[in-house]
Amino acid sequence: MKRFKTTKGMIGIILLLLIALVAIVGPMVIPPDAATAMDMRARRAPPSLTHIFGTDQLGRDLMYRVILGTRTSLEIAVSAVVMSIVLGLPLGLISGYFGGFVDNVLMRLVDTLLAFPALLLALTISAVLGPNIQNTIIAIGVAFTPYLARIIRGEALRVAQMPYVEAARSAGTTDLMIMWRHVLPNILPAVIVQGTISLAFAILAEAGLSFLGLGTQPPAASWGLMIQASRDQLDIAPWTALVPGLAVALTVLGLNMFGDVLRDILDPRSK
Amino acid sequence: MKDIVSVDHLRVEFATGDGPVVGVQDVSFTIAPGETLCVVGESGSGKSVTSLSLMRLVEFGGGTITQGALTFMRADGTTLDVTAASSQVMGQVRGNEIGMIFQEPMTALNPVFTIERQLTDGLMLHKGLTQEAASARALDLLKSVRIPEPERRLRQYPHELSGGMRQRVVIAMAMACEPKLLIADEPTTALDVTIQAEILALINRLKRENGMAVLFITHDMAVVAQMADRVVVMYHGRIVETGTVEQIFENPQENYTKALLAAVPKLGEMKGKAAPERMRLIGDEAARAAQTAPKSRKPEVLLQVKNLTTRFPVKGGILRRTVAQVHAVEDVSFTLNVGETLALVGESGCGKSSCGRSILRLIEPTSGEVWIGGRDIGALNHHDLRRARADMQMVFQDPFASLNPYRRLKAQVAEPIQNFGLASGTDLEARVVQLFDRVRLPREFMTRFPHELSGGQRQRAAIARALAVNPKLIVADEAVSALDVSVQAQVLNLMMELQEDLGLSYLFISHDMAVVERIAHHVGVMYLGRIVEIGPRAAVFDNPQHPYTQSLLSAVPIADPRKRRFADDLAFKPITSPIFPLSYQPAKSTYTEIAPGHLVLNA
Amino acid sequence: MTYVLNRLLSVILTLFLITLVTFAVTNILPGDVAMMIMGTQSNPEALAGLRESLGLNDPLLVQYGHWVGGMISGDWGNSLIFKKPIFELLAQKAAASAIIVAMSMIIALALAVPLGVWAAVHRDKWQDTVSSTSALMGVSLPDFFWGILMILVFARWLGWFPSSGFVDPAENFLGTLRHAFLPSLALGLGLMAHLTRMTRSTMTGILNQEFIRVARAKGLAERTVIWRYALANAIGPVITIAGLQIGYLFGSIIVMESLFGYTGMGWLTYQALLNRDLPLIQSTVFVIAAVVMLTNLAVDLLYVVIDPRIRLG
Amino acid sequence: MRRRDFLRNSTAILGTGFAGVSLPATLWAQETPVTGGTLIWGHSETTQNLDMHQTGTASSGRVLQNIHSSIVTVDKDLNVIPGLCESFEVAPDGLSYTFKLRPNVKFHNGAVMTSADVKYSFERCKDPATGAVNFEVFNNVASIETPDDLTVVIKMSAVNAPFLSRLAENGAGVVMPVDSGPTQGTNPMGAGPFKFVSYEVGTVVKMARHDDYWEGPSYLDAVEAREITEPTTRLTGLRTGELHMINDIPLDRVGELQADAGLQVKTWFPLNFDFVNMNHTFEPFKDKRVRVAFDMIIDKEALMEGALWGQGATTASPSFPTSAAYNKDLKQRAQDIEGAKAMLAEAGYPEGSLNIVFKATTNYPYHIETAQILVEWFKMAGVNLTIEQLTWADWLSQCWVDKDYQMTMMNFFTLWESDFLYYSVWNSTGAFNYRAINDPVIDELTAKARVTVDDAERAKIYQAVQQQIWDESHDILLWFRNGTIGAQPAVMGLDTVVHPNGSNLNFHKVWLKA
Repeated sequence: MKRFKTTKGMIGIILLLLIALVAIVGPMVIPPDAATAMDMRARRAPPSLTHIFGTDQLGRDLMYRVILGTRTSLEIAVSAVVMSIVLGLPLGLISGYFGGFVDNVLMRLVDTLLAFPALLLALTISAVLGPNIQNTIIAIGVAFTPYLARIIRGEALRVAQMPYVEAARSAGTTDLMIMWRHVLPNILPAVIVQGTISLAFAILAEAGLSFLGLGTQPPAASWGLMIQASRDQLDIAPWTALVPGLAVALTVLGLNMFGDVLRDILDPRSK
Repeated sequence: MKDIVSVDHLRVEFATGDGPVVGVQDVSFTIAPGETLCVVGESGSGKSVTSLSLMRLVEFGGGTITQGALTFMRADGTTLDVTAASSQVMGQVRGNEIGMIFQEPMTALNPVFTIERQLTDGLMLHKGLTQEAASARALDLLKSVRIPEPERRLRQYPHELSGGMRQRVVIAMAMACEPKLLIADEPTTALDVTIQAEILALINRLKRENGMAVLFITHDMAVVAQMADRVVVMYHGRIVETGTVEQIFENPQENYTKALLAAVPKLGEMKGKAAPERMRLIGDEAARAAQTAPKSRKPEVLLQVKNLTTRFPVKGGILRRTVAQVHAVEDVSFTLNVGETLALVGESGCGKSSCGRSILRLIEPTSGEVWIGGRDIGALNHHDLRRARADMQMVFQDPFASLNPYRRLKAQVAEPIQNFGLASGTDLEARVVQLFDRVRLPREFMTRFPHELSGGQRQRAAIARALAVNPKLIVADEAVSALDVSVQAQVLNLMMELQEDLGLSYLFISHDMAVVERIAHHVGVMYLGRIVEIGPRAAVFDNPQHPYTQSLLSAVPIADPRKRRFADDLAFKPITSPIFPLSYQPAKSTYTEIAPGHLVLNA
Repeated sequence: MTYVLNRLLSVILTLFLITLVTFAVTNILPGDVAMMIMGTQSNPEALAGLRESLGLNDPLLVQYGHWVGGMISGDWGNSLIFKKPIFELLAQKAAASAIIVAMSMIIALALAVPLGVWAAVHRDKWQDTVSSTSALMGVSLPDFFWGILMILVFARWLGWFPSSGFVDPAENFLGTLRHAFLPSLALGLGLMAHLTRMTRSTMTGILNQEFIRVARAKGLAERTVIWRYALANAIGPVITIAGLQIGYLFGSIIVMESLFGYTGMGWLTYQALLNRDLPLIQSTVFVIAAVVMLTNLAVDLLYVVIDPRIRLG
Repeated sequence: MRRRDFLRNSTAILGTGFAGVSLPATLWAQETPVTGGTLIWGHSETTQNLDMHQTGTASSGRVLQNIHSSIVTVDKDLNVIPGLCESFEVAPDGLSYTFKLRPNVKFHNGAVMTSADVKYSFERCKDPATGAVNFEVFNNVASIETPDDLTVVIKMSAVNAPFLSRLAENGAGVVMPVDSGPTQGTNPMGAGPFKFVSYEVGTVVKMARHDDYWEGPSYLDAVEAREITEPTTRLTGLRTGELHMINDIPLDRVGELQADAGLQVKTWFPLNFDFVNMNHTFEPFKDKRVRVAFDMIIDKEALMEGALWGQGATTASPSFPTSAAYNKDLKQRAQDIEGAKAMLAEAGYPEGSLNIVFKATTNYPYHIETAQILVEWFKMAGVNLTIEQLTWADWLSQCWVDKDYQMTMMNFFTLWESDFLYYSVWNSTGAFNYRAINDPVIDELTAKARVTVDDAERAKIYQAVQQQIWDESHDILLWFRNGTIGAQPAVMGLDTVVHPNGSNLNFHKVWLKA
């Protein structure tokens, strides 16, 4: 069982390292123009020797685009998830640790936000702030926050009832320090697992937002934008969706496998 | 007579990522018809693996029988090679010819099925009964395990039953097909002492009436003494010693058995002794001898609790208003002297834990006063309370949960010191080292994480943490209940040693009468939130006056096979609920002093 | 019963908060419906006239009061772009969406539960990896990808189902179901990934419980143990989680209904947003939020029915 | 390296340019039409408001055109011709219009049309309370008189030369029965070839033949306009046979459908024209040299091939190509990157100094493609162009109303009436002058045209306006975009479907082969 997990974790780490490598080395090796250079003789060319992953509707090489888009996509997804954690963590932590009235007020707020279609939230944010990458990150980050807050609250609630928290309190530790020293480390694994799952959703969320004009602006490349652009040509040029889709899938797969292992790494019990 | 079960050189392995791990090896024993064989051992001894192997249930936990023979004599007289039987044949044997009872009655029943369905499905499967016939038989079974209102129980769900009743249902389920062999895996460990007595008596009666053999797995030598015909002692996956119950208890051959027996306190063995005595530990005789005769201190009051009352609201209604109250602690008063131990005993839900926590204000008491060293803890503001907590510390039951798994022990022991700014830098370091020495934990453990320690070591660390701020009072809430008996003895001895050296006072909260008898100066018996009887240890144990104290003492199993108590059915008065409507005005607790310091609650 | 009332009260409170947020959010959105109606034909003079006739010039507080007051009294106002009473539109479209939401939920559960159980039973074996990997693949491509794939496979190549459209269930219920099937399938596949994971982890927890060992010790066949004893316990949590996905589903139907020309609430919301039809945005968003909340309530209550442990007084 | 590739490729494509209008080769044109059948049309957009007066969107108009008839209409050369009237007459002073109505025109409710209906319809449209989008057509109308049942006399308070043409446009000229106004939104009724049957919002509009139609009953029993906005889905519907015909084939898919022998494709132009806009309040664009240089950066043919997949024709003039006002002498500037660079440097913007945001709306996907291609060329010219995508609502409020943009592009449907086109789009006070163009020459010319009654004279003035726009490079005119229809082989009479204005579809003469 353990060996199985280790192999799975190794595959995950290798996948993520490869993706990171692509994100870092890609832009060094490939000229930045490669993602936007058009070849009008080869529009929607299927994968071939000249264009290994095929081309899109403007004859742009999908291999270059998917490689150069890696960094953008990961930047957006990671920043958005980090933002939702930064916002959701204090919310959930305070709500779950103190409980009672504070919890009631905060969770009503979270419930209210949860009931709204994310699209509307995103649209509003885009309308107010304007379309660019930073605001895309904000839109996704804000939309994810209530989900994270809910999960963190549940965990904090569980941990707050553990005897070691009570022991710390009876040893005169202040609430702030208890949250920092005792509650936070113990909910971190759950946050990390949720974070890795959210990353996958964030990459796709960017695709969804780009048809509202949010997200990466063309002609720059990002996986989300590429997937969105494939929408109207899926039946005649399926590779335009499959290439970025596969990139997302591999990342998600890597993240999930890695997430399991990371949880073990963080847990001193598993050493 | 032919043996019903014969185990020969059994070896069970578990597959893990790091290769196979041996669960048990070289285990051989037999069970004769109508005999009770007790397998006893501490955690990790392989006793449960052995019992699960008999029904080949071990394979569902990833285990494989890799060696040895397991034969079972079937009802038709044929012998079955359990290791080689098809899963279909095993399906016929399980539940039909071998019944099994597990440890946790709370989780042993499927929460979403009615009692009737869980009792009848085995009957219909194995005996081919119709639904009606099975239901009728289920009712008989419930009657035979003496469940009150059996008709109603059939239609109920497990959560509607108390723990004791659930365990009776589990037994009824195991008995449903009249098996030749009943396997009972720690069937009473999770139960209160009076319920344990009832269940043990029930098993004894059923065994007698049905002539079945019982394989009884337990860690509790007192229970072994009460139940066993023959005993198998296991340690680290191997059999240490086998013999009749008298042989084992009176003439153990192996050192391990001897040590095990020595560490077990026997109820009644302190009769006529005034002061607490340390536990017997093999190899620790020197230390015991070194125990200085108890210094007779001038009684000096440390803790005085006056009319302490703690009630929890039961919320309900649209506005979440309080509609009722749990009277967890009701008008409790006592004093605790410097350097002494007051034990609060009682069964689960009696309010002993709430009482301890209320004193530390980990939960807010409803009323009453708690005086420690001339200060009323109840009147302190948030800031002063934090300061005052340096005088009183707590040791919790579960050594796994009371230490933060993500912090090194050093940091956890140092935390209280830092909180109160008692030391820093090298002073802090030195203080932590000193504490580790004090509780006899190797210094290299300072940089370890809790999971790297055994249960006993963890509890030592928890004690070190509690000692860090030089408290005067330690509330020990079931502090040794989760430990194996030998470890429990070591920790108890440590606590007593600390008491002598540091003049600590303990409020020792426990359900274990035998342990309490050994270590306490004073004993308070709690029932439904009140102290029903309190007094010097000898007075309460030797001359119990309150009926509840009497029944409690009569239910404690004694680690002596010659003093068997549970032959016939027992029925103790069930504990009623401490929940009362808001309007309920409880009477004040008034006591009669029947001897100096020995108070009994007036009815 | 008091439990139910309690939950209802908190739902009403949240609904009130939702009206506030909805109103605030919709009024932050730039652009107005008058401009959307006129499009590039709009000139200031015409716009002003249209705005006045649409009642867009009232103070915000008055508009909010009108809106909430109107909703309570049953007058939800008119859609500015469709020129129809909003209530009538919503009633029609909500029914259409209810069909695909229910259908996709059924499809998702029918696929996810067996897959999740299968993975839990073979935990950490290849079956588990196959199940979780395929579930992950499912979430790695967006809804519309699966939607278009369904159209291509089932409508264009196989010709089993219509590629798009909606049929009034009152006219031809079977036709409605036929039209609803493909969008439901696409939605269900997306939902399945998550539910499979949840079923797996719930089942894993249950399979480790003592009563499962007890059931095995009774000699019950492994099939019975897993599919009756264990699953009966997993259904409650799984349905709860499924219920919580209603919110996610309402997000997804916005894309999916538009893709399939299946005109339900999602489509209506999208049209309202695109056309800045404020009264319609407010009402659709409010109704969606309310439905999400009420489903959660219903799920909680359903859980009470399913799980005897929490049948509260 | 890659840049050169692109250039070479784009020149290679040239030459296929003005193939534009590909008329459908209908071999069955001579066959005798048969009556019967329901045409199922996959409509590309959602019908919103069924009230013809209140409908501004082309989508609703496209459907309602079949329900209503207008008092006047246009022929294929956009000359105004009688519709519901037998004849019309304009007084020499241009202050009075007299319409002689056709007798026995029947509305869908069976009532016979009279002058009272016309008066009612026009007054309803003029009334601001109606919320009609074209109400300003009647701005100069002083009174509407009905001397007898078949005569309508409209008196003007001032000359309004384009009045008749505007009446022939969507909406303004339609005649609806007296007092039918309140129900037009739910049950539109007029004198058109099809009666309204039902509308399921967002799903389908059903119409049935009006047997008493004044031009004779249509062949089709009924038309079902199914609203399928997703292009791929619409294409699939046509391919599976669920739909008889679809409008608005995505431009990139026209070739694919044309190659399919089992389908008919009809393309025509112009559906609309597109132009690139520069905000004249943005400092660099105040300089004519910058605007001209920008025009020189763009290879319009290659751009049209890239963004429209060849489905259009480049033009330097926005006038309807068959109209008299179209200035045939204007030629688009050829691409000259080096020349543009030099001109920009001369204007004080050396290479790399110009950073410009191009706002494009996702409402027109080909605008996004256009912008992406432009980015590449502008990069070669040392101009850093970045794209900002906007939803339609955002584009309208930011670019159209607030003029908060530097560069953008837009298209206009059917602005074929010259006064409406040039005055509102390029006059400094024009309602659609969202670029803040302030050119006294254009202001003077467009004002003069309004009071010039002679048609040939007016045409000349508008040609001069076009010349001025080109000279100053106020906007960069790109192309006329094709309209497209795809249909099953059984759909006959497709030639007649498209209204001369290029946007409306009329099913009066369409029939289905058995």
